[in-house]
Amino acid sequence: MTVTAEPRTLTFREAFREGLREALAGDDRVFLMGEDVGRYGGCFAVSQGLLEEFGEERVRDTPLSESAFVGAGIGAALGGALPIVEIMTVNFAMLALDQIVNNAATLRHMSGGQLSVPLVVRIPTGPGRQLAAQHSHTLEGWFAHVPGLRVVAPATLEDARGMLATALADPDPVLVFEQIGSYGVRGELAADPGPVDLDRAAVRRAGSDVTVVAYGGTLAPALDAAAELATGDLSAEVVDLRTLRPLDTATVLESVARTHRLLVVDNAWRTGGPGAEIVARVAEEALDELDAPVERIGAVEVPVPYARQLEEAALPSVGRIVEAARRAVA
Amino acid sequence: MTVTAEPRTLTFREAFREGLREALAGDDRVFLMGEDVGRYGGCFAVSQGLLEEFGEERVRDTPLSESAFVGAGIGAALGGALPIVEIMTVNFAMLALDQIVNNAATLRHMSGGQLSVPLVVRIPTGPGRQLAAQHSHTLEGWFAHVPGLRVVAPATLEDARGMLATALADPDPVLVFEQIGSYGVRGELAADPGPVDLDRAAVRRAGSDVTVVAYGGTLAPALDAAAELATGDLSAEVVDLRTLRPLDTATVLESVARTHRLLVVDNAWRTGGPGAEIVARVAEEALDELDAPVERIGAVEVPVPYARQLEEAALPSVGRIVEAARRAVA
Amino acid sequence: MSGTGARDLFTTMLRIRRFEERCVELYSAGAIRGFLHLCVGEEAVAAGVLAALSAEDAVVSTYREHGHALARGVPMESLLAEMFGRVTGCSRGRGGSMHLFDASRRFYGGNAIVAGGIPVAVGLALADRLRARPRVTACLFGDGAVAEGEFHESLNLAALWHLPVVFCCENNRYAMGTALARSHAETDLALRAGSYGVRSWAVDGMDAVAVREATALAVDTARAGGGPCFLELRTYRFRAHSMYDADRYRDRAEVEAWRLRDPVELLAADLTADGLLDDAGRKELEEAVGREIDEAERAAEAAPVEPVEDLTRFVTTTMDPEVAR
Amino acid sequence: MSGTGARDLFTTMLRIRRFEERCVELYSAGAIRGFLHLCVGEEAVAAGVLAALSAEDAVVSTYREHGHALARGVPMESLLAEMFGRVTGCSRGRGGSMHLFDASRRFYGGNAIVAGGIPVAVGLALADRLRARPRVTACLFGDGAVAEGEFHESLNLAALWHLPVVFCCENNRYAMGTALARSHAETDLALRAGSYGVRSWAVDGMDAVAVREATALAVDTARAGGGPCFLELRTYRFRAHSMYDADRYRDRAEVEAWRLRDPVELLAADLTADGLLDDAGRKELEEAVGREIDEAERAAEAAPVEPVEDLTRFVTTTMDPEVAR
Ligand SMILES: Cc1ncc(C[n+]2csc(CCOP(=O)(O)OP(=O)(O)O)c2C)c(N)n1
Ligand SMILES: Cc1ncc(C[n+]2csc(CCOP(=O)(O)OP(=O)(O)O)c2C)c(N)n1
Ligand SMILES: [Mg+2]
Ligand SMILES: [Mg+2]
Repeated sequence: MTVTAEPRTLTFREAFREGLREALAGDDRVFLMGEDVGRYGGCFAVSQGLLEEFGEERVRDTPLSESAFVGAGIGAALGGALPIVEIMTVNFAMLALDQIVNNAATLRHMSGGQLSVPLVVRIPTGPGRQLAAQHSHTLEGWFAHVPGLRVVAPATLEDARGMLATALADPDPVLVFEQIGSYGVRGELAADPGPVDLDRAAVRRAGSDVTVVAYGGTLAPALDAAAELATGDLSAEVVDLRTLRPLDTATVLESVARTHRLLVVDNAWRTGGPGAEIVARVAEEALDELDAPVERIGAVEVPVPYARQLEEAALPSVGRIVEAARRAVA
Repeated sequence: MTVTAEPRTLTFREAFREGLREALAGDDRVFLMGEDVGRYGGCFAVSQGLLEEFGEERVRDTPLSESAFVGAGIGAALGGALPIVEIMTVNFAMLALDQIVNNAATLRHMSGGQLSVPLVVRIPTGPGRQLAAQHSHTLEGWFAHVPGLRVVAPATLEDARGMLATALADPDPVLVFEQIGSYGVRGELAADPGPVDLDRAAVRRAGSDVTVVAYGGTLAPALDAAAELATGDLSAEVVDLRTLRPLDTATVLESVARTHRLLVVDNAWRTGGPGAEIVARVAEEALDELDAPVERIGAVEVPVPYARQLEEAALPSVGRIVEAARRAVA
Repeated sequence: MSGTGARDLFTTMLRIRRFEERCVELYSAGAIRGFLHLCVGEEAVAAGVLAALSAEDAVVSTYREHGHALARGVPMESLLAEMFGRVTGCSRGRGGSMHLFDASRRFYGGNAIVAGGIPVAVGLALADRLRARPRVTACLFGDGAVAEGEFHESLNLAALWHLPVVFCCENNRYAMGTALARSHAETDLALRAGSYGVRSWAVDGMDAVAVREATALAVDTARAGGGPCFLELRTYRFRAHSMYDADRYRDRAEVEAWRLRDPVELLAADLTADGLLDDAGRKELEEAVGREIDEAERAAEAAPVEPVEDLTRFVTTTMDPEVAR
Repeated sequence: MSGTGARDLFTTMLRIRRFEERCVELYSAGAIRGFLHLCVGEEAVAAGVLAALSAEDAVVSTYREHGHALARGVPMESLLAEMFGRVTGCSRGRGGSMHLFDASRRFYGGNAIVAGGIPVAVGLALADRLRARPRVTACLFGDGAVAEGEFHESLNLAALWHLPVVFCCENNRYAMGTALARSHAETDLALRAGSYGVRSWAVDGMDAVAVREATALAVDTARAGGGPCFLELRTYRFRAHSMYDADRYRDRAEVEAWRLRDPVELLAADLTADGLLDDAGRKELEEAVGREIDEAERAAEAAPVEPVEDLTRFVTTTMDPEVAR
C-alpha cells in the first residue's frame, strides 16, 4: 500500500478506487468483474479508469447474470485467482445468494478443509435516495448469519481504502458492503493509514451515558446524533462494528459496561435485523450491566416508499437516534 | 373444512394432504404447482394422489426453475387465481428469494394498495437427516424479516391441517414452513379442530420456572425437554410461536412475566437467527421481568456436516435444551 | 392499417416524446427524484406494442415504462403525480418513476429488477389459461434482461405450457453501458428465443406500424392458443440510460446515425407522404400535447402528498403488528 | 481407440457398477445415510467423459457423482469412508455421498443444488484463461439442470468469453419424477445449447467409446481456444432417483427397454467380439473389482470418525469467534 506521509483530502469513491487500483497493481491474480465495472466506469464511477489502466481481461464487464458471475468468481477463486466481484447494488444480491451461501460459504468445510475460496464481493448498499422498494434494501444482516463468510462494512476513509487489501488477503470469502451515500463524501485520510484489521470494532467517539452501536450507513448519523446529544449534556459513546461477521462482541460489552445503556442503529427493518443480534448478545452476556431497557432503531417495516416524506419517515435519522438515546437514559 | 366428530389418528403428512385436498376441492381458483408435486406425488409424498384427483391443470409439475415458477405463482395470484406453490425444500428457496422479496412482498405497497398477491408458498424444511451443508438450511428467519409477508410454521396436527385454509384466505402472501421430520409422525387430531387462526402464539405446556420459546421443528424437542425437566422438579412453560411474522410478542411477554426466565430455541445458526429477535423484544419491552441472563439455542455455526456425530453435535437437541433451561434457572 | 390507426400511433408517440422531454426538465428542477429512465427514441415500441392489445389484456413492464403506461392510457396526470410523489399518483407516490401501476388498466408495473417481471407475466397468463379467459399478457423487457436466468426459465415455462404471453424484447442495444455484443454470445435475440420453441420475430422497432402489426400477429397467435411469441423490437435509446449516466460508452457517431431514424419523425414523414399530416396538423397536435402535459403538471404539482401517518398502510391487508411498531 | 483404451473403459464401468450395487446394500444396512443417488445405467458417461480429460483438467459434478469420482481416480476407500462419515473420507465425512471432493485430482464435487456447479465450472475455466494455462474444465449435470436459470447464464458467459469449459449434460430423461418433455419445451438439448453459439453434439450415452471420443473432441476444441462445447449424453438411470424414490412415474416397459442397452454389457459384447474379453477375463475382472470393493469397505469401516471436538474446524481459515461460541 502506498505510504503517504501527509494527510490527504479525498472522497470515499476515490478511497475505494485507490484500494482497487492497488489491489490490481499489486497482484496479477487479482481481477475485477461485474456489471458495468469497465466501459461504464462502474455504476457509481468507483472503478472509473481501471479498464483503461488494467485492460479488459482484468476489469471485466459481465452480462446481467448475477448468479453466474458470482458463481464464476467462486470458481475462479478455487482456480487460484483472486476475484473481486461487484454486485451492482445489494438489491440484486438475492439473485446470487444461493452461490454465496451454498458454494462460497460451504466449500471449505464441506470438502473437509481441502478447498479455499479467496473471493471478495463488493456490494454497494444504502437506502435514502428515493429509489423505492426494490432499490432500497439493507441485507447485510442476512449474510452475517452465514458461517463461512466474513462481512465487513467500511464507514471511514481509512477502512474504505484499506479493507479491500485485508479482505483479499483472507483465504475465505469476504463481502464488503460499501455505502453508496458515502461515495461522494469528502474527508481527510490519515497520513500513512497502514493496514486495516478486520477483527475489531472501533469506538469512534468515547462517551459515558449511552452506547450507540452503528456501522456502515448508520455511523455518520450516529456520530451526528452524539454531537447533538453532547450539546444537551448527554455523553454518547459510538461504536462502529466495522465487521458484522464475525462480530466483535467484546468491544460492545466493554462499552456497555461503561455506559450501562444500549442503543443499536441500523438501516434494516427492525424485525430480525442485525440490531437484534447485538441486543441479544448483550442480554445474554451482560444483562446485569443494563440499567435501562435496550433501544433499537431500524427502518420502519414497510417496503421503502418513493415519496420523500414517506421515505424519510421510514428510515432511521439523526432525530430518531437522538430521541432514542434520550429515552435510554431517561 | 370437513367436521369430524371423533378424534382421529393420522400422520402430519396426511394432515397436510387433507388441507391441500380440501383447498383444491373447495375453490376452483386454487391450484398447486411445484417440482414433482404431481406424477411423483410430491418429494415427501404429501401431494400423493392429488394429480389423479384434480388433474394436470390444477396439480402442476414444474421444471426445475424456482425463480420462474414462484414468480409465476405471484403473477397467477395477481390474475385472480389462488396458487399454492411448493418449493421442494427450503434449501432451494434462495433461488426464488428475489421474486418473494421484490415482488410478492412489495406489490401491494408499491402500487399504493391496488394489487393483491394471495399466494401461498409451502416450504418443507428441517435439518437432521444427514443431508449435509446444502440440504440442511433453516431460513424462515430471513423471510420473517420482510414486511408484506406472513410466515407460519405449523407444529401440531391441527395447525398442519388447518393453516393452509387460513393462509389461502389471506389476501397477502403467506409462506408455510412444513417440518420434513414431522411428515411421518402420527398423532391424534382433535375432533372438529375448527379453523386455525394465524395471529396468536400458543402456550403448549404451562409452567412457572422458565419460558421456552420454540416453533416448527423445535417444538417437539422443547416439549420433550420440558417433560424431562419436570421429572427434576423444574416447571417449563413452552410457547409455540406458530407465526414468525407477524410475531405475537404479547404471548411471549406474558409468559416471561410469569416465569422471569427466557430460553429461545430454533434450528438456525445462532447469529442473526430468529431467536435473536425474540430475545431483543424481551430485552426492549420486559427487561425488568428478567431474573437471569437470557438463553438462546441455535445450531452451531458451521455448515451442517454429514457425519452423524458431527451433525448431532451441530444441532439443537433435547439435551441442550434441558441444560440451557437449568442454566437459566440456576 | 388504416390512416387513423397510424395517426393514433403518431399521437401516442408524440405524447410520449414530449412527456419524456418534460420529465428531463422536471428532474433537473428537482421535482422528480430517484432514478429516471427515459424512452426517447423507443416510442415506436411503446406505441406499436400497446396499440395491439385489448383492454382486457395485461401488461408487465420495467423501470423504463413511461411510454408503455402512456400508450396503455394511464392518464398523464397520475403519472406525473406519481413522479412528484403525490397521493394522486398512480401508485400513491409510493412507487415513483420505476413503479407505475394501474390495476384498472391491467398495467402491472413498473419492475426495477431486470427480468423480474418476466415470471410474473407468465403467471398472469397462467391464471387466464386456468380460467379459460381469452386474454393475453404482454411482457416488455430489455436486451440486457435476456441474459438473466429468469428470462430463460420463463420462456421455457411459457412455451412448455403454451401460455398466452407475448414477450416483447425492447432491444436498444445496450444494457446500461454494456453493448449487446458484450452481453450476449448470440446477439440475434429472436434466434435465441426461437430455441425454446417460441415463435419469434425481429422487427424494426423504429417503425411503429411494423411494431403494431407484428405485435397484433403475436397477440392473435397467443390468444388463439398458439402459445407464446417473442418479438425482438430493434430500437435505440437516444438519451443516456438514466439521468445519472454520463453516456461515455457509445460513439457519438453511432448515436447520430440512429437519430436519423427517429421513430417520431419517420412516422411523421410517412403520414405526410400519405397526406395524413401537414404542418398545421402537426402544429395543432404539438400544441394539444403541450397543453395536456402542462395541465398534468399543474394538477400533479397541486396535488397533496400522502400524510406521513399513512406510511404503513398497504403493507398487508390486515395491519401487521410489526409494521405498527 | 486402442483395445486397451476400451478395456480400460470397461474396467472403470464395472468398478462403478459394482460399487453402486454395494452402496445399495450398505445403505439398506444403514452404513450409508442421507441421500444416495446412484448412476447405475449411466456408467458409460462417467467412464467416457473422464477418460478424455488430463490430470490437470478440472471436474465439477453433481450429487450423482460416485461414478465420476471413481473414473477420476479418487480411491474407492476414500469414497466409501466418506459415505460412512469417517475422517479418512475424501471430505473428512463432512460431505457424504453428495459432496465428494478431491482437490489433488481437481475434482470439485459434489454439488447438491441442481445447476449450482455450472457457474463454478465457468469460473475455474476463467482462472485458467487469465493465467493462460492450457487446462479444460468438465462440468457434469443432468437434463433437469438445463431448465434452471444458472444453466443459461453460465452457457452465455462461457460462450461470450470463449472459456475452455466442456458442458456434459447427462440426459437420463428424468429430473426426479419429471420426464424430459414435461421439463423442457425443446427436448433436443443439444439444439438448445447450440443457440448460445456453443458447439453442441448429442451422443449415445450408452456407448462408452462414443462418449470418450466425443468428449475428446470437445476437450481438444476447448483446449485449443475454440471456446466451450456442450455434449448431450443420452443415457438412462436404471434405478430410482434416490434411495427414497418409489419410482412410480416410469413405465416398467420403458425401463426394461433401456436395460437392453446396458452400457456395461454393450461394451462387454464389443470387447468379446473383438477378442479382447472372454469369460475367464470377465470373471477375473469381476473378482478383482469385488476384492477392491471389499477392501475399501473394510478399510472405511475400520476408519475413525472425526472427533466431535473438531466440529468447527474448516469453517474459516482463521477461527471465526461466532463458530467457537
Ligand atoms: C437484476 C438487476 N441487475 C442489475 C440492475 C441494474 N440495472 C438497471 S437497468 C440495467 C440495464 C438493463 O438493460 P436492458 O435490459 O437492456 O434494459 P434497458 O435499460 O436498455 O431498457 C441494469 C444493469 C437491476 N436493476 N436488476
Ligand atoms: C435447485 C434445486 N432444486 C431442486 C432440487 C431437488 N432435486 C434434486 S435432484 C433433482 C432432479 C435433477 O434432475 P437432473 O438434473 O436431470 O439430474 P439427475 O438426478 O437426473 O441426474 C431435484 C429436483 C435440488 N437439489 N436443487
Ligand atoms: Mg437495453
Ligand atoms: Mg436427469
